[in-house]
Amino acid sequence: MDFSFSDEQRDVQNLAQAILNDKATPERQDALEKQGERYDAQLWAQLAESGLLGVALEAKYGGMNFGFTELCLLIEEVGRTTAPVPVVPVLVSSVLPIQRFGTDEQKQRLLPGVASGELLLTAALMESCNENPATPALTNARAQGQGYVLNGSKLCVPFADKAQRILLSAQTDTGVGVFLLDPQASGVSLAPLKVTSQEPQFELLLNNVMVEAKDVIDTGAKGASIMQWLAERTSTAYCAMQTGVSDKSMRMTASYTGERQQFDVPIATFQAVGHRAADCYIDVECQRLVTQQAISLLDNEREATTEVEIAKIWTGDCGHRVSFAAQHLHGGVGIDKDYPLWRYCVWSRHIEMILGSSASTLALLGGRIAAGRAFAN
Amino acid sequence: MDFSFSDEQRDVQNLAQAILNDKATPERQDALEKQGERYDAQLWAQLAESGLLGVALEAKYGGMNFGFTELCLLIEEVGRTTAPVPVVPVLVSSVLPIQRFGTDEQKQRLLPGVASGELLLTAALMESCNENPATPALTNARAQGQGYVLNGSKLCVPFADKAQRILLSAQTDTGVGVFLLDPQASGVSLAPLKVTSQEPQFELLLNNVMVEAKDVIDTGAKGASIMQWLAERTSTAYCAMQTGVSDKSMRMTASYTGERQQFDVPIATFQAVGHRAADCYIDVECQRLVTQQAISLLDNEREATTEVEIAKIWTGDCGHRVSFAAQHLHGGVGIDKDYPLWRYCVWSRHIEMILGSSASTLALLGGRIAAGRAFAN
Amino acid sequence: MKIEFTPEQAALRTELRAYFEQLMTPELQDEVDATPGEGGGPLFWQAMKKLGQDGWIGVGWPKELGGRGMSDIEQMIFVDEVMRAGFPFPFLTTEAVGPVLAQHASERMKSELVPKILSGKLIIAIGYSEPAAGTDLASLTTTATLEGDEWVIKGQKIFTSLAQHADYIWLAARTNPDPDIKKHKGISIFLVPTNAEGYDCTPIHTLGDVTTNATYYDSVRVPADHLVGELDKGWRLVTGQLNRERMSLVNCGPVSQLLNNTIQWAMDNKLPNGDRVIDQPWVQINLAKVRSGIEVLKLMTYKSAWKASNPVEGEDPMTAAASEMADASAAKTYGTEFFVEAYRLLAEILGQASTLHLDSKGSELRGRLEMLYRTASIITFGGGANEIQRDIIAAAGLWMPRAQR
Amino acid sequence: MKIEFTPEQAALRTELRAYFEQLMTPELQDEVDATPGEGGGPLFWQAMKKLGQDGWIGVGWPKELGGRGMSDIEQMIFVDEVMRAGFPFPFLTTEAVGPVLAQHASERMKSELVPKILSGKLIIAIGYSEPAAGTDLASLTTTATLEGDEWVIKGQKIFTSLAQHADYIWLAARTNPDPDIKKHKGISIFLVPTNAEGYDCTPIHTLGDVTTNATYYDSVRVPADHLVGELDKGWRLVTGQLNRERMSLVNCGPVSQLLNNTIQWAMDNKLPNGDRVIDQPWVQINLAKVRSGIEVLKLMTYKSAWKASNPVEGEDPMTAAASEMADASAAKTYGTEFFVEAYRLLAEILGQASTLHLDSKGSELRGRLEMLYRTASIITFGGGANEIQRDIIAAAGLWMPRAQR
Repeated sequence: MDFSFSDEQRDVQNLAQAILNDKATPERQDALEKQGERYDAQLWAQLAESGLLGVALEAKYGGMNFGFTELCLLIEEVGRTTAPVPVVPVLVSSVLPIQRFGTDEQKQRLLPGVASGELLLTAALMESCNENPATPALTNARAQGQGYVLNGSKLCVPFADKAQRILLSAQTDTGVGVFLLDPQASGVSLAPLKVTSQEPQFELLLNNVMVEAKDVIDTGAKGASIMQWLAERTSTAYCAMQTGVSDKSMRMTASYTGERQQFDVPIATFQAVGHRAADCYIDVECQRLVTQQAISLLDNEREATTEVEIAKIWTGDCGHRVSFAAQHLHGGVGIDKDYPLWRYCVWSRHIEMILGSSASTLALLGGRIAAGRAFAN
Repeated sequence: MDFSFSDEQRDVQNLAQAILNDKATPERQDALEKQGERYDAQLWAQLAESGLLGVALEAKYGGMNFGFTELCLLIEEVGRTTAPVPVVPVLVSSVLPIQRFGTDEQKQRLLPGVASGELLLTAALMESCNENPATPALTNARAQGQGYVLNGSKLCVPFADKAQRILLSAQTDTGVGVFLLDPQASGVSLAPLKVTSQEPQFELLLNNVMVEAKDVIDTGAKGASIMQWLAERTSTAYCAMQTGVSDKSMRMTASYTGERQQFDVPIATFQAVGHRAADCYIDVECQRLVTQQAISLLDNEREATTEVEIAKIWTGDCGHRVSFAAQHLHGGVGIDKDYPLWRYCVWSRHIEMILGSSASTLALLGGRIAAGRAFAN
Repeated sequence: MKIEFTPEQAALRTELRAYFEQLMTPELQDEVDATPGEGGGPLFWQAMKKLGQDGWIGVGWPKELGGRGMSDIEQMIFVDEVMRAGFPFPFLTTEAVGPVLAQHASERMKSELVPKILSGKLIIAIGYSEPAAGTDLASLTTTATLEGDEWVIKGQKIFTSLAQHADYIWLAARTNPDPDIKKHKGISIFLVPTNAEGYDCTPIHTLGDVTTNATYYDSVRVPADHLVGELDKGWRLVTGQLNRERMSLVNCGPVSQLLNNTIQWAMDNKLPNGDRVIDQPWVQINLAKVRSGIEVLKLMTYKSAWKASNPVEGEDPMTAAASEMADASAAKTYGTEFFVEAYRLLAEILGQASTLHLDSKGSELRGRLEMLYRTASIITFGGGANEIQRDIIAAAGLWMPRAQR
Repeated sequence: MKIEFTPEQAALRTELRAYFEQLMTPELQDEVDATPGEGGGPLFWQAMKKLGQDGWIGVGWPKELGGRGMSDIEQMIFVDEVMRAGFPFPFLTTEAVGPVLAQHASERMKSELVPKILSGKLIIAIGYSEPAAGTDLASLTTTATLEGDEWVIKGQKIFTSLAQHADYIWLAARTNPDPDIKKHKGISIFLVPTNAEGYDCTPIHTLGDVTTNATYYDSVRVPADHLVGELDKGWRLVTGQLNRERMSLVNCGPVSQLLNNTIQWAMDNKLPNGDRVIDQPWVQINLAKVRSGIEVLKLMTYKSAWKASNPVEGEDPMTAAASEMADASAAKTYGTEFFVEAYRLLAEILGQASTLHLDSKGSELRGRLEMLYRTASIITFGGGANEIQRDIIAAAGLWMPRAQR
């Protein structure tokens, strides 16, 4: 048991904080949103320059050679600032599975560009009424020549318009295949969506889209386990982001209520206000702990399905409760778009609903318990 | 919509209050418990004398000719005093179905004696791992001559040792039968149980017990619906009792915290204490309203399965929350057996767990919703 | 005790449900969706005019003031149905401010404004909150000073909702600056026309896309007869309607409709394995939680309406008032917090699709759950913060001593 | 960061689990069940003696005081396992009072008591609470006055748990009656032998059948060297161990064992339709809620133990202390309220069978859930009421200003 951060980990954290605090200011985010797109290309370039985009990449691809833990430290800071950069879709959902399951050619072709900030990747994890990427139902792939022809649809694909490739799963004759789709390929259409968090997302329609052999990660035998592997890391990365989001919302609330006067005293001195904030403190501490455990286990490639599910459940609950407590204790200021709290609230929702809600995840965990696979040890 | 009580209803309420406040004092209950049995025969006789045991019986059986609403007013007052009298097992679970579904002979034989306090009846509604009396699984009955022979077991039968007859259901060749069992009959054995509420309860074992034809209520065709009918009324009567239990616990708490001084002020003046009590107020009001609705609908013989389930869910939740809030806000005094709060706590639990918990009832209601039978109207 | 609708009440409900189904054309629905909770578009005004003509504005006003004189229960049925239909009926104008105005405004203002309200042509916005006076409303600092036969108003209000569509602001201002009197004394109510010189209104954009406003009063002059009621006694007008307003915030119509729509959606949509969404037990449990929570709201609002028309005979008026206050605060607290929970439970059923905006491709249930996540908190702190409500419940419902404040 | 046991820690846990499985014979289990949480029977004392011989008492004490000098994490593993086994280990004596006594008591008392504690032959009960001094402990009124070379103690304590088995009371008494000094100053700690003249102990029967006591001190005389630590500075000894005590209240061992037993029960028992109890989805959800709640407790307690041995280098001591205090209060609040919820969620699975007492026919899981319903509240108000804990969290964890008290 070791809850400490190494010196290198602190360095990653400090570097991320320095850049994000400096560049991802509320004013900057406001300006970008008014221009119509929540993506800060300059900030992304700066993260590349600092080396942070390669934090979990091997050195041979231009990375820092750290692991999932260090990557999650970066992601937590993105949560803490609500910086408009696609750290999870790019650095987790697509880069990590490529680095682990991709061919050498794929890695050499795609990963250095991510580290240098020159190209983006993303992943399409969701279909209508289907949030489990290991069981694609609306997308299929049939072998043709050396490659595959894909048909179907995915929903809520982040940054699909900017990505060089979109990692996705599809039903094949032999199971679940994993493919790297070129969004510029013929037969692909992207329709922009408008979502709570203002993240750029797209519906992806596939009409006889050819995927070449070099862009196939798995043709069916291991696809489901690859998608499960990446879904657990994606979920956990969002849990890390929630730690940043909730922690910052809570601290903004503590400091606002310490200043705001009503009835001639700071409202923080009303016990009901202090106790609601204290409940947030408890929630954030709980959420952080189960998230750190899931990160640590995944980083060491342990079997951690139960622990990831528990982190996901806590993240949804904590995100929801802290978001509403923060809004409530701020009063009108909390929902005024001239004050930054609202972004934390919409990102809490984004994270809560991605890859399964608390309620659906509780049901999954319950199923594992009934199968004798999740006793308390 | 009429939320008022009629003059007659207020009379019933006042009469019940007068007797119970006078006789079911904490001192009296303490003395009975120390003697080893939570049953106040004197009080029962007095309730008979006042006419209250016949409140929902027709005049020809010695009753007051009122309905389920008035009966529940009595039961709420029993809850408010935790009086050790078996109002629900006798006056609801066994008397009401006999009056509605029994033969004239059964009614004439059994009901006047209940009204006069001379005899007790009870019902056996539960089996091990089976809390639905409409689907008896461990008890069966086969026809023999004019009567039936019963085998099997029931758990948690209240006052089985004192009852003239025990109403129970059993599987028959044609469905679910309903029988009036004589606990003195050959083949019956009763084993006393020790339970949270200290209500006298028994395990009932049936080994080839003969039930005569005159004690059969239904042989199979309608038994399930009779048991469902009585289970809904039993559940709702316990909801009414919970209103009394929770309301009184809450008021004891408000008054104790208004007196108890810590840090040189009454602890009620701490906002956290006031707000916890306020949450109890909300809970009790919610629980009372859904309970009154269920009572009113059942009294008018409306289809009310959804509304009874909702009352049951609220009753379990409110009973649990108010019990723990009251204990917590009382501190050590709340759990000291020299102060009467503890009886309210154990009766909250009794009611919460009888005929299904909040969680199991939510699942039932959810099933009805999925079947399209419980839209919000 | 008979807790079900009378045949007449059931018939009224059926009539109203059909009426509003007709009124809410798809075009009007689209217009309303575009400006959540707000109204103010051309089809909205057209519908308001029709409502006025059909006699559905001011249903609860006494007949002598031009209303329908409906009983409180009937009025609640009306509120339920209009809210269930999703029409942004201007309740604050017609039910909160309107009747008070009709009773307490000057004869000239009455004769000018009441007919317009009842014919659906006028909206009045409420100007109470100020940057430093939210929950502690009585500490407001906007002033009104009599100069000749005009009141000169100086100050700023925030969260003046609907001001962009309103002809008048129902404004609370300090008319007695004596620092020695209690701060809730010395406040008066004025009707400020939104075309007055010195008045300005700028939008505040909110998380929920609901536009509200900051309104500015730079020596706005209004005639003396724009004062409503007695000088320095405006606090009573501010608080007089509070219980009923609290109840109206937690009407169960909209959430009932939303639940039913979600049930239907979960019946109509299928999972990868071919099961319907609603076949998942956790979905059923979420639905059941919402279903049983709604039932209470329905009963709370109907009981409160019933009580308003049926005072308990012989009850001590102070006891009755305390109990009414406690019950209104209980309903407001329970209802507003239940809504937050209910919207979450329903959104979990839609999953990530619940984050799709109503203007987006792929959105479900007209994007209602997406929008409600962003608006649900407003009424937990607005309409009297829930902390204050719980203070009231402890004091008025349980007679617990309060801390000195 | 590596949040899993080291191989050595995992091995220690395996060793201890096997050890306690052997120690807890069915006979000892029965004896312990009969007096919940209490111990004190002959088999209990026999097991204590064995624990002492095997070196399992005072595992966390420094070696120079006669302990094992285990690190905090190892110690936490020990606590987890002994509590999971259900043995009523006298932690207050061995872990809370013991080490303080070994450091601060007079030489004579040390040499008399420490060997007895470490060999499992002595229990010390704690006498802090008084009828009018519960949460506000510092307002205690029991006095100790020096007369010659003896302290004369007068007063009354309540909730002196385990006094019926104890040889000594660890008593807080006022030694400086000056009304002008702050009330938490002027308190001292004494060791009062339970065979002293003037001492009396009467049982208080509680809802949970846990017997606690009122203890009376009618001019009890103890020698001067029964004072522990410095005169008038007992408050530090009272509060010094608070964080660790709070953590120990919320150990996840017992609830983990209970969850596992309930899972097994639900797998082994069948419904009328032939399904197993655990096949019901609502049962699975209840179990999952408990499972995910437990995980946090485990991590909270281990993180706190880890922190105790691994101070952050260069951290400001005041910041570190505040954060430790906030985390201990968070764990205490979360854990005690989670227990109440968890016991309910598990009891719902058993249904009405969860109301059967362990002494009753038909009871399930040794009546644990029946008993826990009746005892769960004790630690939400005891061990520092959760209201106080939340006050601490807001102040020490979030640096929020506090109301004057």
